[in-house]
Amino acid sequence: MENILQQIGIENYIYLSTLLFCVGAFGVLYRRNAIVMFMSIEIMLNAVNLLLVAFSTYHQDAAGQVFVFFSMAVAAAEVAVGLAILVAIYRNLNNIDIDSLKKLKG
Amino acid sequence: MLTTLFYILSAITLATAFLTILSKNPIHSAIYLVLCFFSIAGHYLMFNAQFLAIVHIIVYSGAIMILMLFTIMLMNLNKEDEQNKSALTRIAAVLSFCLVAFVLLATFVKAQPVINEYKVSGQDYQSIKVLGQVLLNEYMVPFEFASVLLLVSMIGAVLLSKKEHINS
Amino acid sequence: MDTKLALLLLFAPFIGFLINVFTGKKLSGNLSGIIGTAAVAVSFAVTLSFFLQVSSTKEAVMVDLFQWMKLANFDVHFAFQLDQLSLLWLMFVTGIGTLIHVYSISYMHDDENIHKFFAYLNLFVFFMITLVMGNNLLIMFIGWEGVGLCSYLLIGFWYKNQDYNDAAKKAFIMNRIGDLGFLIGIFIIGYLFHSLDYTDIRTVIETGSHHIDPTWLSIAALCLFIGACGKSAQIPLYTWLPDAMAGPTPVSALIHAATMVTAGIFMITRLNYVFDLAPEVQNIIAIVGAVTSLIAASIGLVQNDIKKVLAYSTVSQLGLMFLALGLGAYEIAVFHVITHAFFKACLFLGSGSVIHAMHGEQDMRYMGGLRKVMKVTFITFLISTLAISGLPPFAGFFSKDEILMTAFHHNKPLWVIGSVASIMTAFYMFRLLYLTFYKDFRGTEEQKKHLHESPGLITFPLIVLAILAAVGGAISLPGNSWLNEYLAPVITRHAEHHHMGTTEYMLMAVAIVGALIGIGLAYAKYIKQSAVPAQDSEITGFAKVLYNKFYVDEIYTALIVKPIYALGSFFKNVTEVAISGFIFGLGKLANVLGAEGKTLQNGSIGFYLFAFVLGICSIIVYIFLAK
Amino acid sequence: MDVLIILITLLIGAAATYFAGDKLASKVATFFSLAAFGLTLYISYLQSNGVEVGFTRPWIRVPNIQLSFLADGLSLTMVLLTTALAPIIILSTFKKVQNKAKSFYGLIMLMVFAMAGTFLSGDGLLYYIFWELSLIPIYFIALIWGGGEAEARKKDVVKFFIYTFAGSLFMLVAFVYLYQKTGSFLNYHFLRLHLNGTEQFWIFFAFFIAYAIKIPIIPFHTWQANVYQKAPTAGTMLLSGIMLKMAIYSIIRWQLPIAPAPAKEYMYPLIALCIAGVIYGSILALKQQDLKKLLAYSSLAHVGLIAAGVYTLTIDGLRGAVLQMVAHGFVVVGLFYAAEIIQRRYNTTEISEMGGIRVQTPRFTSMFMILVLASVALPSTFNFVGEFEVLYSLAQTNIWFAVLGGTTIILGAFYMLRMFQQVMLGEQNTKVFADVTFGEGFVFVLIIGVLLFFGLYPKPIVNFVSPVLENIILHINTSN
Repeated sequence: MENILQQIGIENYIYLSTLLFCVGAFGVLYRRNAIVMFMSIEIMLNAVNLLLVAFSTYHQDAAGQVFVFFSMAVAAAEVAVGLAILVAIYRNLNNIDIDSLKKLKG
Repeated sequence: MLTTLFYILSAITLATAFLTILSKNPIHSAIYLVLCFFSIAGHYLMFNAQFLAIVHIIVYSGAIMILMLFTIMLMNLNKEDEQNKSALTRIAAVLSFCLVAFVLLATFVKAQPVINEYKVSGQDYQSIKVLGQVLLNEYMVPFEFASVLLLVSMIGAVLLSKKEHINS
Repeated sequence: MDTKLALLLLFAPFIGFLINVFTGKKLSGNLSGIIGTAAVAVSFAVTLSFFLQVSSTKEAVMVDLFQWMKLANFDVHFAFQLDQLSLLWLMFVTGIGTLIHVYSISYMHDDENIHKFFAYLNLFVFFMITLVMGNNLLIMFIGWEGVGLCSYLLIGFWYKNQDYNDAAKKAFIMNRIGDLGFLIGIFIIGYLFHSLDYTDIRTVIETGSHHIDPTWLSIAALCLFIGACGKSAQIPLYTWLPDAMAGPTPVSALIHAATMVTAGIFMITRLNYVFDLAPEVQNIIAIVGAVTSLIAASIGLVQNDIKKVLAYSTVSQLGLMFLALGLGAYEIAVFHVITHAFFKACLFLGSGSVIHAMHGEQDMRYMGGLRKVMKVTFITFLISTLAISGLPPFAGFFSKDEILMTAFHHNKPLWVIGSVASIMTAFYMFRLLYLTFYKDFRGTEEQKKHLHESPGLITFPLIVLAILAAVGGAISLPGNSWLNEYLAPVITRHAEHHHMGTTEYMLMAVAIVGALIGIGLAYAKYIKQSAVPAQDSEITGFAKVLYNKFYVDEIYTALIVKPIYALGSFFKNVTEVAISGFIFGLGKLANVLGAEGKTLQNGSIGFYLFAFVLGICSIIVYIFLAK
Repeated sequence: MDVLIILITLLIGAAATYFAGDKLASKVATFFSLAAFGLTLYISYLQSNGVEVGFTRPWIRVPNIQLSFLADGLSLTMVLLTTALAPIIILSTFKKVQNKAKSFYGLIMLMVFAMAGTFLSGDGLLYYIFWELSLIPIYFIALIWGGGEAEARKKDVVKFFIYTFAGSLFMLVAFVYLYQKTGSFLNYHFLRLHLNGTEQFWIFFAFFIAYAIKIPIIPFHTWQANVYQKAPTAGTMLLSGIMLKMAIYSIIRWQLPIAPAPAKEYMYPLIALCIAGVIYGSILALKQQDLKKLLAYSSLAHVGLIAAGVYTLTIDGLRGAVLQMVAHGFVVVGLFYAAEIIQRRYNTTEISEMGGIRVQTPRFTSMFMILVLASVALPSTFNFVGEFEVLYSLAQTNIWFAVLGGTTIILGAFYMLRMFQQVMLGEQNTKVFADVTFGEGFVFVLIIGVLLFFGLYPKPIVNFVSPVLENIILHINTSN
């Protein structure tokens, strides 16, 4: 079984996931819509997942992929709760613009 | 051939990720994100991690994104009515993006990682069978915790989205 | 037996003080006066018996009571010593003290606080006895500060007048400046000799049992001399004494003429073996004494307050005594102390008698012609004036002449200064006499009607003192000095015996002629020309400088008191504010930081996310890139 | 019988005072404070006859804190001072209507308890607990029963509390460090420790900050004058009479033996700082318009001299400081009591509004005068004995220290006599001033009696404290 990394090189995956991660971070900072921010977070999570898989292959070890499963589980849980919170907020405020959520101040 | 495929997939991944963020309509964002996830699944396939790719598509595209779409529709957000952030914030966001990218890449470059020769052990390490064994032997406890986490989040989600009757 | 008697000598005045303090209000004025007088008289009687005993046995009486202080290298005991020197001092302290107590019974008769007056006087005598009797420097210091306290209490006796209180305060504080010097001197002595007992110090010096650093010894002597300057009103600490005349006249006579102010001379004589080892300090003492004598005499020339003249005269005479001390002629200084005590006490009491008759008027410009109504006062005053002016055969002549003679043999310029001061003394004393007792009365008619001779209780001490002033010189006649022999055991190095040759007789003649010149000038001006000193505003030229006492008080105020107050204002308004501002500024800073930090927590998730990203970047940079 | 009984008596006294109710509180407090004084005397008597009255028992295993009470001459002298002043302070508040009397007297007793505990503790943490405990009652006493405007008072008292508390935390840090090294908080374990120069330096200055604020040494004194002025007189007496002695005692007991090297190395700057405080306080006292503030600054000057004596590291300096502490405790209580009496009658502490009191009050004047004279250290008063030894120790260190420190006898006389003149002398005041009552006079006579007796016969105290101080000096000199 051939290893795809022999052809592409792990560094390319690192660059890719770094960029993807940055795009996710950018999205979080750029948008006001809470749902889109959620999506950006998913992008960041996926960037990490991708890198985990790449290293799993690099080391020829299953542990990396197992971590991805856990990461997915966490992501799923997070989305479920997060969306529930958003729905609750929406019910009260009638929008989910994070700039209007300023109650949490000292 | 594979290299080309990698670049194409990477381009799609990054482009859709950007489009997710930049498109004004949340529905469009969601759709771009689904595309993004599919391309990532493509990467997984290139690693020969078929099971992971399938799970990825099922969980992300199938479950998470559908959930999001439902939420969007529930909230009636399928309009392009989101006000933009102030110009200053957006510039700051772009700058932060550049900064994070620069810092991370610079770190990687500066670290000068010694990349060993890519080995091929020949062992099976990513079939469903092996993964299942690893998951349920070595990672038994975290696995159980993950299940508890999911259960808790389910309960939490249900409770949170229940209508409150304080006022009535 | 000796111990009990010594304690009786010491505590009799103290018991008098206690009686007058606690029961004085219920006693009549006369009774408290009698108690006070009796207390001192008892001391005098005991002193007399000791005096006779010690004169014959030539053995000092030592009394050791108990340990007082304990220091690393020596202990200090409550211990007393009655030797020739202390007994001599006690004789005139208690003797003149008794006379002045008698005088005060009549003089203070009308005062509402007479019992307090006697209480303070008794307390003063008690402390004076402590000062003289102590067998170490620290006991002397108790008395030293104690007499200063009594001086404070008595100067400010009429406490309703804040000027008098100021004078009292000034006296106390100036004395304390000297006391600090004294204390430092005690420290060095203690450090050098490992003891403060006179006998121990003397033994160490005489046997040379351990090495004494001469530099430190000189510094110690200088510090002790500063102490003496404060108590005995020498330059630069003399200005309190003229102001101290605010007190009742008997106080001026007892404390500020006869006894307390001679404490400095007593101390130096007591420690003569220490001062003998510090010739530089002796020079300083001689010069300070001579200069003080001259300056005080020159100020005395133009003063119009009868007591002020006497006060400056006291300073001047004390200066002469210090001159003698500085020349190493301790016996002569003691001799002058004694004669001075007689005639100066007499003069003060006489002026008190005059003031009594004048109903409190002290300005000589409003007196005159009193000789006709106050015969006894006049005659005693005249005898004392002759004595202080240095005319034979009165007491002052012998003592003053001895001082000048010693000065002539050691240091001619000092002799010149001393002689000039003596001529001035003769002048201003006769000026005083003429203005007060001669010519016609210049006061109001009201005062004239009430002029009267003072009662017997006042004139009796005057007569006794005048007799002493007349014949007191007999204790140390030139060539045949009882005093020198008597004091021989306590003084280690004796003044060389002046052979009475031609030079000596010449010097005597010069002194007499000088005194006569001074008297003649006064006679010419105040009897022949009938001059009366000008009013304050009309005084001009150098006389004005003299009249204003060389502006020394003003200079001290400008140089010392004002800067201290200015420093106080500076500390209060600048330093205190700055320090508390800084300290409490730290507290305020925390407040401000909190208030500012609070606004960072503005609730905007976007802002938090930015902060978060930047924070992560910083951490990564710090961990991975900063090296 | 051991020293614990003193503390127990005081603690029970505090509780009993509180539960006795407003009417009986003052009497119960007097009774218990007198009882404590009697017990202290008895225990001191036992101690001087060689009976071991201190003890060390295990208390808390982790961290290792022991119930350790040192009862040597030094501690017992300070406890004697505390328990002797306590009844005097309580007596001084009689005749004055107190609201919430039970809390007032209860807090006083609690504070006396804490201060006695501080003097007796032989375990660092126990000591620290007592040290901080003493701060709490005085905070409430000053806050609730103080004078002046409520807002300003609150501000000053809170400042005082935070300031001194913050200083003490440095001390706690030092203790924790020492605990790390020894595994125990016991005083004699600390003494056996061999610390290097740097460690000693930091420990010394951690202690120094705590003590310099409490004493106070300039420039840490800014809390003092305001609190003295605003606290009720009983509180001021507790503060100036006893509490600041805690700090000087602690220097002798804890700071110097644990970290002697910096004390030797920085001896000159430390003494210079203390003496600067003497002159600074004296000159500031000259400018004060408020009687209590004047006394506060005079106190600053005096404790500066005491601290200077301690830092000379000579037996004379330490002994003089201890004697001076006791003497100053009595004098300052007496002086504040005089200020309190004037304040009760004239309802002010402004010096400019006084004057001409002497005409009306011969007895009060005499007593006040004696206290003033004691405060300026006239020989034959107790203060002179202490001041002489302290100045002598300074002279041994450097003659100029003695000269500069000695200016206190000039400046002290200056401001005290000036104050006395302005307050007491002059023409009769139009306002009536009743002479002291029997009770008031009794308090004065007690204080003056102590001052004169020990001024002439200080031997009992000297003999009681000297062995301890000699040991401490020996320890300092033998450690490198």
